Amino acid sequence: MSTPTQTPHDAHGAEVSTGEALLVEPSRLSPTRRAITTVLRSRELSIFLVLVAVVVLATTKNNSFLFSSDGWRNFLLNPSILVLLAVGQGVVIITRNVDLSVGSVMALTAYLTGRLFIDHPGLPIIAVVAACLLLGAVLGLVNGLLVAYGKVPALVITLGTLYIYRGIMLTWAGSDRINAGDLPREFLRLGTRSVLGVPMLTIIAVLVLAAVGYYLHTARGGRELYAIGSDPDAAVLYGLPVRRRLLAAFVLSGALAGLAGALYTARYGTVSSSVGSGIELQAVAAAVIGGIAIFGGSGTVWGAAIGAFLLVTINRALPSLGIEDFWQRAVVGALILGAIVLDRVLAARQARKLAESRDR
Amino acid sequence: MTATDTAVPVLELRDVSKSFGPVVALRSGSLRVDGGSIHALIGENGAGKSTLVKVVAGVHRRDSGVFELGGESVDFSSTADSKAAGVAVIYQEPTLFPDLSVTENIFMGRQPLTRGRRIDRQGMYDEAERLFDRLGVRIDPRRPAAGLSIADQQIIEIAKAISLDARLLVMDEPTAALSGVEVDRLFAVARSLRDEGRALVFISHRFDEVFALADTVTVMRDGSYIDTLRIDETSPSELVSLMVGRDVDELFPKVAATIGEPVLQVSGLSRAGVFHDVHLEVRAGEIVGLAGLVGAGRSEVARAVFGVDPYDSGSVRIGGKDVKAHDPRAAIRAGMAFIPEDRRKQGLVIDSSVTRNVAGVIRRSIAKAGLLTSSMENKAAGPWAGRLEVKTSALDMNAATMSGGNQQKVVIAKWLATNPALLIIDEPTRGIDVGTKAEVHRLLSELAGQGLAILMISSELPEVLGMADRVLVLCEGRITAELDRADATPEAVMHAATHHLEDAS
Amino acid sequence: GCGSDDGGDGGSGSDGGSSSGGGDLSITMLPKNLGNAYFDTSTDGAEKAADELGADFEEVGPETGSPDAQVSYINTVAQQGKDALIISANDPDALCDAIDEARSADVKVVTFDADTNPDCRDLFINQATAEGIASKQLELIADEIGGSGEIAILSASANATNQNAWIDMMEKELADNPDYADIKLVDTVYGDDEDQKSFDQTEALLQNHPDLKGIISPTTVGIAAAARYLSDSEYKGKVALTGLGTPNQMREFVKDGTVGSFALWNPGDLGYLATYAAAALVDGTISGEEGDSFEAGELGEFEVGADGTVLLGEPFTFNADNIDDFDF
Amino acid sequence: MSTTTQAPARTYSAYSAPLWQRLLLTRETAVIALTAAVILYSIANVPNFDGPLTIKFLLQDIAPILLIALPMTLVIITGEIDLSVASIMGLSSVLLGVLHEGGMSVPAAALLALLAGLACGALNGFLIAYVGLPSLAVTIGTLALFRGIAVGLLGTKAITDFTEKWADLATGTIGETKIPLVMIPFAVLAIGFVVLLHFSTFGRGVYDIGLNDEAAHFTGVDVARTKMVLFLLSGVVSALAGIYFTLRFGSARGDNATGYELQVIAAVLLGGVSIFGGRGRLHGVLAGVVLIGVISSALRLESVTVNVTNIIVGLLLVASVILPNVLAAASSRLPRKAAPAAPRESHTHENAASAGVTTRGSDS
Ligand SMILES: Nc1ncnc2c1ncn2[C@@H]1O[C@H](COP(=O)(O)OP(=O)(O)OP(=O)(O)O)[C@@H](O)[C@H]1O
Ligand SMILES: Nc1ncnc2c1ncn2[C@@H]1O[C@H](COP(=O)(O)OP(=O)(O)OP(=O)(O)O)[C@@H](O)[C@H]1O
Ligand SMILES: [Mg+2]
Ligand SMILES: [Mg+2]
Repeated sequence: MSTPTQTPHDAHGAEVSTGEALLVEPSRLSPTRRAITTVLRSRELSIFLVLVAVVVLATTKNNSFLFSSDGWRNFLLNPSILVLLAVGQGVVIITRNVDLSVGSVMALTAYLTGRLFIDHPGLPIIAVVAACLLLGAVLGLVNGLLVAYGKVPALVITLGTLYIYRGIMLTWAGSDRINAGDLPREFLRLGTRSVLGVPMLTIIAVLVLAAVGYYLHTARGGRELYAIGSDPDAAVLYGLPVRRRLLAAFVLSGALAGLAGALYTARYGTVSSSVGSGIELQAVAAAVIGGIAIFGGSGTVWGAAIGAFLLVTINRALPSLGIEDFWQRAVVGALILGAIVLDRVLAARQARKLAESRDR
Repeated sequence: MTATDTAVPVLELRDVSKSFGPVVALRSGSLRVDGGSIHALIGENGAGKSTLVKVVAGVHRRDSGVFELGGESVDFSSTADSKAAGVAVIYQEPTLFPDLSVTENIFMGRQPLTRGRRIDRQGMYDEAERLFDRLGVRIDPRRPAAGLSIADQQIIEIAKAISLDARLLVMDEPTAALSGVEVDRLFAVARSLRDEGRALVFISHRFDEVFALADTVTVMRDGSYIDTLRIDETSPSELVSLMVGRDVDELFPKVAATIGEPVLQVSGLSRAGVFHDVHLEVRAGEIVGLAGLVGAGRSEVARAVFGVDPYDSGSVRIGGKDVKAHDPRAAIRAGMAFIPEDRRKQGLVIDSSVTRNVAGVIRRSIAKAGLLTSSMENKAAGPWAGRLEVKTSALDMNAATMSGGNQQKVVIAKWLATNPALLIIDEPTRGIDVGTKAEVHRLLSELAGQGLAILMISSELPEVLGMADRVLVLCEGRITAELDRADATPEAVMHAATHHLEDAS
Repeated sequence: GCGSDDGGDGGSGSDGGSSSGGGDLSITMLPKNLGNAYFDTSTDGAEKAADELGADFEEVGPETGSPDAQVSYINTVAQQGKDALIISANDPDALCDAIDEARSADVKVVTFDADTNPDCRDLFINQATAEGIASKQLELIADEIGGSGEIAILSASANATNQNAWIDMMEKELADNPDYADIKLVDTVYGDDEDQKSFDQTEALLQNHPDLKGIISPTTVGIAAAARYLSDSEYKGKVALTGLGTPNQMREFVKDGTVGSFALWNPGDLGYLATYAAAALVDGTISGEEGDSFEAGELGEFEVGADGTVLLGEPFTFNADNIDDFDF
Repeated sequence: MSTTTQAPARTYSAYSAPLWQRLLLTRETAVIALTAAVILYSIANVPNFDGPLTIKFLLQDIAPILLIALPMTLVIITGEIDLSVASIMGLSSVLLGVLHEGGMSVPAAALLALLAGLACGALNGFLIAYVGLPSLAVTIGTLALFRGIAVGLLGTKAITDFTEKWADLATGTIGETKIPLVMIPFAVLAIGFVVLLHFSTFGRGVYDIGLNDEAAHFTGVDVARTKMVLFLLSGVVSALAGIYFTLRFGSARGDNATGYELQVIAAVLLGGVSIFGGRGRLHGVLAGVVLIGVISSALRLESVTVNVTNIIVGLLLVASVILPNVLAAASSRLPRKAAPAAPRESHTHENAASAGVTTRGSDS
């Protein structure tokens, strides 16, 4: 279409651009209406409603599910550790990677917590937690370095470090294990204490969630994580600091798993060889249920956190709903499938709308 | 290289080389671009233009040679470095983030910030709208990049590059996917940038564009610098012979063929939102051109006919027999061959060998009882690759490392091997140099002469007019004109391609 | 002389007996899983016995307690041609093939803590009779809740042989014994001997049975997790807890009043006895027949009972008064 | 300008690298060599490794992984993944047990269990191939779902009373040899899969899909059907492995084979299959499975704890994917003539290389 360039456009003014047929026009919605539709259409809201439904159902069957001091506390407390992991996992998945080693990292730091308290009785709690964060970050850094510089998919690398880190933990621990009696009382109280009816662990998880969620939404670095996950090759061509961002994502995931390990010890008081085994898949599941696309680039950590809440709460609610707890896992599986099928249905509807808008 | 010899050039490359393993992509590339000028870079497929661009952009590091920016020697190790040094690049393949909004795509990594280093979203959207206004397009700045056509993607790339406010703007075939209107707007913007004193490098295989836009032109061949000429002191034929190293006889070697029975009959084909009530017929020995603006839905029609995409209603018949909808295998069995527009993504299994690609469709017929060995494939693929003179050092070479023209030949070879009755070819020469272009055209003509029915989609009007026996024009998914070779003038085609709306209402 | 002629293995068994009489004694211990305080204690006891006997001793085991993981280790013992294997079985039937294979490679197999089918091992060292354990726990819980109210059981896994046997006994005794007429067993849940699962199951129990008065957890992992849960919940002091636990795990909860008393045998003694029994089997002192007797170091003399079972003794009750006398 | 003006006879042999070279310098050869080395080392240095029982136990242990690795290789080559295999094993195990306990004969129950495996594969396949959902997410879901159904059906009980005859079949050996009987169906399946992947048009389609599924679709490969078939195969072979597992241990439990999916995937990746799809060969995968089996067997004989085995398997996995990249990067920094040392680069050989970018011989 090169030689005879008579523009139809010149004759009829800007409105008849060739783009008209193929581009969706700038939206004319007011900012508030746009914000409201965004929220209403969001995946986070729908999953949150499912959560509310589960809680309401379980509570009508059994009042103490929510309305007893323990019921309320457990509703908030139980998901906290998974929330931390899901937030870290969410960030990693947004970059189109995955971190399967979080369960093993958690096991290592949970044991480290106990070990530190046993070997250095006077150590302040904050120092121990910091040590866990640090160890987790270092383990995450190893993952990140291997992924970013080895040019190897994270699934393979973290599957390898899943074995390695747990192997190290078990070798280090030998046949030792940590009992509640080995740990200082205040540390154990951290695991169960509440402030204004909200457990400490939940407060920590929510603070972490808020910080990470805010960063992802409003900081350049956060947006770059999305860009990397959306198309890693384009991100390199674009000149984004891909390696640095990937390292950061894995370090964050590792550090949060480290924190989760310390909090696990505070909450459960004992550290056995099976701490956190299999929890990596739960963290991935929480992220997926919460609307983070498994191939990166979209979703929020808010969704991942709500996903984690839903997973844990469903587990707790099933017995109250009269379903044998053996069926819990089947329900969780059905939930994951439901979530991704729903995503697809919504996406197909959106695509159809785009097609219709072109037909006008 | 006369007028501005004294001033320091914005970009200077001398004897730059770059190899990928055994493949020498660039032997000695040289390029000198002054501020306030538009410099065209031309050369055959695989001449090393894109490689040169990628060296400038910091995607690749040169193996040797001089690379100076504004008189200072530079050595970029990433595209971030080149960006920081004021170089903006539009790559040959669009590089967008599909999940992010169009606006974020433009400003990624350098979003405007407000207090507390927060991203200023509103400011960003406003800025994007201003950019789109300048380019004269209407795109919702909030829509995701996913689902944009290649042309739209290219426009976003251009907006991105312009917004960088760079002193050097390099565009690697930005117009390959654009229609005349959009090309014009792009050129207007490019000229205004030049007038602001910036330097532009423009790569294209279309000479009319080169002559319309550029001030100087550098020719490359086989990875080496050949010559630099002022545009007003040269002619297309001179450039062609410099590029090819010989004279190209005829660009559209159309030979008359006897037109036979109808091979393809499409009637009432519709798909909501894409195309409506399409009727068309292609006869043996006939080349039917399908023209239209970008986004008119030509590719979609072709894809639906071949069964890659579904359609809502209508029928497709080959040799009088209905072909099952949405089933490429049925189409192949019926004798259709389809060369899609995006050869890297659709035409080739790009990371596979030439052999595997060429034998890709015919493997079912060369297999014995469904069983197949590599030597059977080699035996079948070798002659076809040879016949099209695919320039590769080995048949088991990865198709990914070949230049665009050679890749296109592999795709053609793979489909000719099926011995089809109908060939649908979408943008047969997109991004292909003149030399190879003429070869492709001669081949199409020859095939039609042998009785093959050909449906050819092209955005290059000269190509359509030069090759087709009959031209169908598509506008917004509807056929708005059917013109015989004699009636098919540029004006008639353009009218049909753009004036559908008024005619209908 | 070795008069072994136990059915199945016949000739090959007696050949083995005579040949291994002279050389070094090599014993492998295979607990349900590693990193479990209970088994660590029994391994310590076994090691002590092995030292006294001058035997080669080794502990191996899987990370998690599943039968298929144990099979690999049993196979390895067969390959290595060890003299004896001491094992706590994760499944009564699933291990039999592998054990048979080991026995046909002249390995004597002694089970302890959790038995397999009697016909696939040589000897089982029983920590206490099921009746003894069951009635002990009922006695303790009845005491704590004042003889009436709802109780529940938090067990290990649903196919844990010994736990199931005890639970059966408890159910029977609850039904039959008029002293327990007012006690109602409302639920049995399984924590799979995992801390977190047991912890969460405790929570579920309390939530689903608001009138619950007491919990019996006949497994050391379960009772510790349940105690942890109770100790800082609103139920502390209201819901009684007893079962089988180790003093080190439970000390804190006994002292803070969460748990009044609990029972256990000494797992160290269990390992010690199993090792002596294995040695006696290898050197032919016993063949596993009912009535055979052997000397078990500082524990004295033991006699093989019905079904090739050796009984360690009665369970012991730990409470605030005596708990500081123990360290395991 | 051009340096090479060749007017070559365009036959295939003029283009191709010698066959031996292409066969030898591959990732698969490296894995096989490493496996052989570890076996030889173990025979020489690990006490009792050369004993008569080793081969039997080794093969029995790795049999389920060998079996599942066959379809898993094809699935991963198409660029998908199936994390639900171990759960399907668990489900088929439970079904076998429950049906047998309900009075059905073992073969009839096994047949139904296989059908259930097929159904599981069909669910995966439908969602992935026809609905177009990402397999990683789908099979994480079905991993939980299938395991959940298994555990739900049987709780944490176990069913153990299987007829001796059938249990013996699972643990028996071929005649006087120490080769377990299960190797016979495995060998049949392995040959079938090798032919399917490497010597059939279907297999070519599998590779094409992994490299570029859109192009494969445009070339007439039925992408959806191919994926569906692979997930069906994966489901039914996993069920078969579950039945073997159940009969071998004589115990049907909901939690049978938990975590096997990661072992299978580790072995497949170790064997040289690219997680991105499009690359990998079956003999490498089988060597990968054997390698992991031999290492754990040898370490167990040395009484090394399973933790160390896990660390070694993890390190091997990481090293096996990192090393080729590191070698390639290192060799690209060397002067170019020395380049094709890395296995990855074995496709291009020196003669072809020197030709570089050729011009058409038009001026000659
Ligand atoms: N990453 C790579 N690895 C190996 N070879 C490459 C690579 N990139 C380019 N080449 C080779 O380098 C040569 C020059 O390619 P380049 O893309 O620069 O050509 P071009 O002039 O841009 O061609 P076109 O007009 O078709 O875009 C080609 O032969 C190509 O096969
Ligand atoms: N990836 C896509 N997603 C959604 N819609 C698309 C996509 N690509 C194209 N379309 C829409 O389909 C219609 C036809 O597109 P297309 O640009 O392929 O037409 P065409 O006539 O073949 O143009 P050309 O081949 O020159 O690019 C347009 O309305 C366009 O907006
Ligand atoms: Mg190019
Ligand atoms: Mg098109």
